[in-house]
Amino acid sequence: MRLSVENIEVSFPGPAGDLLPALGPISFEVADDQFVCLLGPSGCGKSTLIRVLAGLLSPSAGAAYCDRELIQRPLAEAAIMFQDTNLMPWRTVLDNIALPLEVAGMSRPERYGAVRKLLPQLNLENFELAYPAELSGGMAQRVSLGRVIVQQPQVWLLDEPFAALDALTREALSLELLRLRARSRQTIILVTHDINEAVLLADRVIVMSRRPGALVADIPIDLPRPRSAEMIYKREFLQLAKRIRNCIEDQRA
Amino acid sequence: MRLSVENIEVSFPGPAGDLLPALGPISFEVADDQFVCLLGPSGCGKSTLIRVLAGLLSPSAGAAYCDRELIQRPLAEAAIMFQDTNLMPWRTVLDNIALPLEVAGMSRPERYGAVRKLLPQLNLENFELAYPAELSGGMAQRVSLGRVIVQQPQVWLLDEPFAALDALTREALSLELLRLRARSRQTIILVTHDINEAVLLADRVIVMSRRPGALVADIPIDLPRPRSAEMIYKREFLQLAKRIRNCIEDQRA
Amino acid sequence: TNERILLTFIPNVQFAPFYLGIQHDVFSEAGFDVALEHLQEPEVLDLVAVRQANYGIVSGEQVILARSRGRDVVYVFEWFQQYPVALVHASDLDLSDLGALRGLRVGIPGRFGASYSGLTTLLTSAGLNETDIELNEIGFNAPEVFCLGAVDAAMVYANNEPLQIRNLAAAGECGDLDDVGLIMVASQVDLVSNGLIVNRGLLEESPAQIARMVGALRDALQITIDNPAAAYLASLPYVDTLPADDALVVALTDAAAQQQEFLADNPTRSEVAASRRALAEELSEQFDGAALAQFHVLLNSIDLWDADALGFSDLASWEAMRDTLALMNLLGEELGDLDAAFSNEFLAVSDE
Amino acid sequence: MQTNGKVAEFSTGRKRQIILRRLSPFLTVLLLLLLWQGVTERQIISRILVPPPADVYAAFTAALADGTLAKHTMTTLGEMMYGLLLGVGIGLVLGYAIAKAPLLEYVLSPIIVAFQSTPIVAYAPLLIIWFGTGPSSKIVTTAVIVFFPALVNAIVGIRSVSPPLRDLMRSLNAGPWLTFRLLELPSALPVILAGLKTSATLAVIGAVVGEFVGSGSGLGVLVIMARSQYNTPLVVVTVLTMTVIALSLYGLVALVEWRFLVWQRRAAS
Amino acid sequence: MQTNGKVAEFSTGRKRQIILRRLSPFLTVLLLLLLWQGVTERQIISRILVPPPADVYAAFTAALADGTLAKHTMTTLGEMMYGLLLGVGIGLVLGYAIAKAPLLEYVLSPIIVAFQSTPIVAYAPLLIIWFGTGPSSKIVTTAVIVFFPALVNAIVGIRSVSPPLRDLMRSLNAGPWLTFRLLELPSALPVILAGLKTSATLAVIGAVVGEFVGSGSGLGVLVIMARSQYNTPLVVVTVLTMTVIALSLYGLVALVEWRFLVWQRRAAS
Ligand SMILES: Nc1ncnc2c1ncn2[C@@H]1O[C@H](COP(=O)(O)OP(=O)(O)OP(=O)(O)O)[C@@H](O)[C@H]1O
Ligand SMILES: Nc1ncnc2c1ncn2[C@@H]1O[C@H](COP(=O)(O)OP(=O)(O)OP(=O)(O)O)[C@@H](O)[C@H]1O
Ligand SMILES: [Mg+2]
Ligand SMILES: [Mg+2]
Repeated sequence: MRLSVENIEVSFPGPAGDLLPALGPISFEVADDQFVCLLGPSGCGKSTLIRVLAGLLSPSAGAAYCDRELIQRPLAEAAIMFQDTNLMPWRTVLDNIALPLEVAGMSRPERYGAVRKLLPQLNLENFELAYPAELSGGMAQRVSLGRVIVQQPQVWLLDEPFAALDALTREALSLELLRLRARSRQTIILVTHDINEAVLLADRVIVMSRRPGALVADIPIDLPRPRSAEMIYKREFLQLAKRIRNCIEDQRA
Repeated sequence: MRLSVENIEVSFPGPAGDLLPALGPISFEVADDQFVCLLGPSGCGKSTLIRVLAGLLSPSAGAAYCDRELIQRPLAEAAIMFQDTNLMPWRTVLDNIALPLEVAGMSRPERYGAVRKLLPQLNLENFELAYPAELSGGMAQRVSLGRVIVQQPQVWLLDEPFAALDALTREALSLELLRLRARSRQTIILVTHDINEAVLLADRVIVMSRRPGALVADIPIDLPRPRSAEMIYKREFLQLAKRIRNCIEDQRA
Repeated sequence: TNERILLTFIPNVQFAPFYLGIQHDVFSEAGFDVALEHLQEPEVLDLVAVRQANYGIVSGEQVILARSRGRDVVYVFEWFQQYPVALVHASDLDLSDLGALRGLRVGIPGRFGASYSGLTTLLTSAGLNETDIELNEIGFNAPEVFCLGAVDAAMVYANNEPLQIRNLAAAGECGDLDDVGLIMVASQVDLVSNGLIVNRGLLEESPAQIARMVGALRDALQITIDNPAAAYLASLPYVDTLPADDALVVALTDAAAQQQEFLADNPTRSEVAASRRALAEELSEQFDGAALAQFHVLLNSIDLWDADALGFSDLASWEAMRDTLALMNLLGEELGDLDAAFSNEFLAVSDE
Repeated sequence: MQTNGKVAEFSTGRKRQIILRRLSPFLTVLLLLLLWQGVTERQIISRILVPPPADVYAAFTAALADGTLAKHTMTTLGEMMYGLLLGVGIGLVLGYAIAKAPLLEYVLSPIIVAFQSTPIVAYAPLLIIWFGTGPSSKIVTTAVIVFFPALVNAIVGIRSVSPPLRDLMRSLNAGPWLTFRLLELPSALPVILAGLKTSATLAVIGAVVGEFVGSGSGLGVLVIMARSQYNTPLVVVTVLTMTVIALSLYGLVALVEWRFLVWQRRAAS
Repeated sequence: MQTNGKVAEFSTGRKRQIILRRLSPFLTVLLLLLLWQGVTERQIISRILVPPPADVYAAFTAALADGTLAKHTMTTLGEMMYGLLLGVGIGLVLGYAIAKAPLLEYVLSPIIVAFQSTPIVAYAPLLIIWFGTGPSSKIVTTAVIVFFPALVNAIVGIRSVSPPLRDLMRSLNAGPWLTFRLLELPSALPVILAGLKTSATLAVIGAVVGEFVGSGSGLGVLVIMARSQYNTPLVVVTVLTMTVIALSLYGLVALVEWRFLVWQRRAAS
């Protein structure tokens, strides 16, 4: 699906009753089935943008569209992975991942079946009955990712999905993501702080400015697909990474 | 201060009433004023180890010592930064950072003064009156870091302190950490998933195995100090990073 | 000495003799510094039974019930000479033959207390059973419930509720009801009624003190009977809600002074009763029903108190009460001699 | 080997604790009984006011044998149950509504608080005339008193639901019913159950007080009848029956709590 | 410019909402008054049961003028306040203890529930013997009834404190008092305040019911005196006074809530 963001601005009420600009104005379009990585300094409005695209927050100005339709409420085709893991503490791993299926009205055996198929990929096989409080940070994040995968969405909105994961797991899961996408192409917007990760995964990297985040650079990544971890040491890769790093560092001033 | 970990094992009660090993057995010593980075796969017990060292969890077997004294309760000289930000939702940024000072009995003007001096370093100047729910993920993490810095501890136990931060902020804050430490040398144990970060900061990198985490490698980092971001491109640096990566990848089997 | 007298219910003009006794120094002249407390009847009895207080006012029925459960209290002064409970009904309902109660809806506070004993007595003397009528436990809400037609008749206190019902009817609030009829339980059987109780222990230790108290109470009661206006005025400080606008207070003050002069001539009992009725009529020309309601309650009460010799209770009334209670199956095992339940001897002693 | 030993030790320790917990209420009751016996034996309080256990036991068997106790208990139980259902039901529904539309609280609070704070004597005549002297007036008094704790705790419980989890449910396009069932109810459950504990124990009072106003049967009637007959042992029997009812209701809520809040216990340990 | 416009719009919208909220309880009261007037004017309910507002107003001014109302109100207020302090105080302390040592709940629940579910008539004689007919017996009845909601909500509130935040306080070597003041109290506050709302409205009932047992002054006495004289307007005045007291207490708790739970409102918006 095709996402477009037109002059979006978001402000939040501040402590004094005033309005604090948090995002924008920012505009861009994401073509059908594009994989876009969002980069930007902490607090620049990346999560806010994701929430607008998810239909959870209406912008103070401007508008977001999905396939030319105004996004006013959450879309059935989109799934969001929140920056904090946002699990239900009273549900086991199994039930947390199965939540979207339960909301969709799937029967218990069906949804447990679907989730159990997913657990090995997420490396959570032995933890289906654990509660969130009994998980490590990275495990909780994988549960949260599982909750998105299980929805088989057309549009993925991922807010720093791998932040709490070690390099190996991170790599494995991001390649898994590419593999899933290769089978049925989907639109993905992924927020990350890792430049290499962005270059490795994306068709396009968008770099945002400091708060309120505007568009600083929009860099197409024309590396061939399928991508693999070895590419990191290729010259084109390094160049792209360097270019992005420069865009970011230019804002230091 | 000198930390030592002797044959520590931690198990948690599992859903069936059985015991699940989560960590160890693991032993190592951290010399006075050493900076140690802990690396290891997700769920291997890094956070658990940090909690043992902080005196928040007694190990199922083995013991941890600080300056030869058994760690049985939290030490006054140590401060811990939790993996999740763990802020009090009813306190503003200012009051969250000031919490340790309030516990220590410092008067309000004094502690606010101390915290306000810290805010520019953390890039939180305009948010002292914001509540945690109004912060971005990275901002919350910086608040949480501020809460440790304000304690001026002898022993720093940092659990993925920069995970939610962009590259620039991350770099700035980790160099800030080195600077603080240069002035009065302290013992630091820092959990991270970023190999470059580990090499850049540490005197020594400890790599742990999969759950239950045992010691896989203990690699001294003999790069000269003071360190700076440019070192990343030096040969010695790359070699060390490579070596650590290999240690981690060896466990893939 | 400091002395608590435990009264029932709440401050009310019906307790005028006690208020007057304090206000007019009747108790203090007898050597008592009296404090009044209002409690529920069982509490009054139990506190006297365990000697937390020396004196209490309860109905005779309670004495028999409590004695049958091991509380050794003695009734030493009958205050209400007539059993105050009555059945109220619409005046167009002919109940001259009590058998006509059959099938009627009769309201009662509950299956306990004086109203229940009274109803049972009425039914018994009519040869009826409880199952012959439709009994409704309506709590202490008889005037409203009766007025709005939810029951055909109700057990009430003769000195209070009928008056309220008449007032409501006069105000046109009771539909087509114009007047009510009353059947006094006392008209069928003489049952022992409210009076002063003491603990057996006190009775044995200091009979003289009891005699003084009985004497004082009798004097206070007599003054109240003789001069209701004074008694009403004496009640004002105790019963906050008594109607007492300035005009009424002035009128009553005058009336009390006049009555004092009238009493100086030692009028007979019936002359005094006539003077009360005269006063009531005189006042009703000047004030409306609401303003006089509580004064009328006092006058009605006095009719139940008045007797040639105040304070005496006779064995027959005790026996009648005991039989009623036995019939109702309310008595415990320890029912001893009825003679031990009451005593008239202090009346004689205090005369001397 | 070492680990196995620990597992064993761990679970016997846990079992012993659970047994202790199960027994402790009974131990308390036993202790109270002994205390009671002692107090009456030594006449520390007059036996008129606190009859000895033996007398109470005798009164109990008598009341049981002639069916009095059963009859009155059934009446009160029935009134209580309907009252609880009605009061708690309305309380939870209204609490939910208020949590969603805070303005409602401001609009309704005068009425609600007035209801809760008015002693029943004040509207006893209305009660009898509208609801008669049958069970319905007691159902009303019970409902009125149990309503409030259910209400305020429902409000707080629903309001405390985590906003990010609300966002999650919204992002899944969950309707109000699913949001309630999957998010709001489990999240608010601990607080709502606390409200129900209060409601459960107040229910007995509500029914009994309703019976005081005017009633033919029920434990409230029995207690007044026994009291007016100075049959203190029967008073105690009746009161103990009320306590047992209240305790059972309380225990029921505690059981639900135990059953559904496993996760909270596990997180705290 | 645009942003400024929005700021203005935003804050007037907010202001209007706040004003609406402040007014709404009064609007409700006004509406009720109109309803009341209508009901009595058209005699939908007999004036015997529900006197018209004018009569009630007359009774009110009269009771105010001769000081009756003030006197009885002061008595009840005093009893209530002490009762609240005592009951809520013990409830919170015990609730805290139980939250910390769950075994205590099992040990104490029979006693606590028994206390809560026993109608006062049953132990009225003991109450009077031990506490007299003065204010202290009413303080006790009030304390008994307000105790329970404070207790159960304190238990749940303290139990729901986030375990990671407990770890944080432990890591700072905070003692029990600081942990309570800085973590447990603010965290449990919403739930505790819900308990206090229930307690606040029950307090009036507690004092009044205590007065029913035996007392010379207080609103409970006044309501019965008025009732026994069939002075329905005065009954209504007394009941309204109770309601106003309960509402004020409730309002006070709501105010504390409003003041201390800014963060929850901000997070929810
Ligand atoms: N609910 C809110 N109320 C008020 N301000 C908010 C709220 N949510 C976010 N903000 C503010 O909006 C700005 C952008 O926040 P956002 O979470 O989008 O940042 P981000 O780019 O995701 O940062 P990070 O990388 O640290 O997660 C921040 O300055 C934050 O303080
Ligand atoms: N309270 C608990 N109860 C039961 N199991 C727990 C608990 N805390 C942690 N564990 C288990 O202990 C293991 C180690 O957890 P820990 O949080 O130490 O991992 P970690 O190395 O920090 O991982 P990550 O990098 O993902 O944060 C995990 O398998 C986890 O499931
Ligand atoms: Mg973010
Ligand atoms: Mg961890």
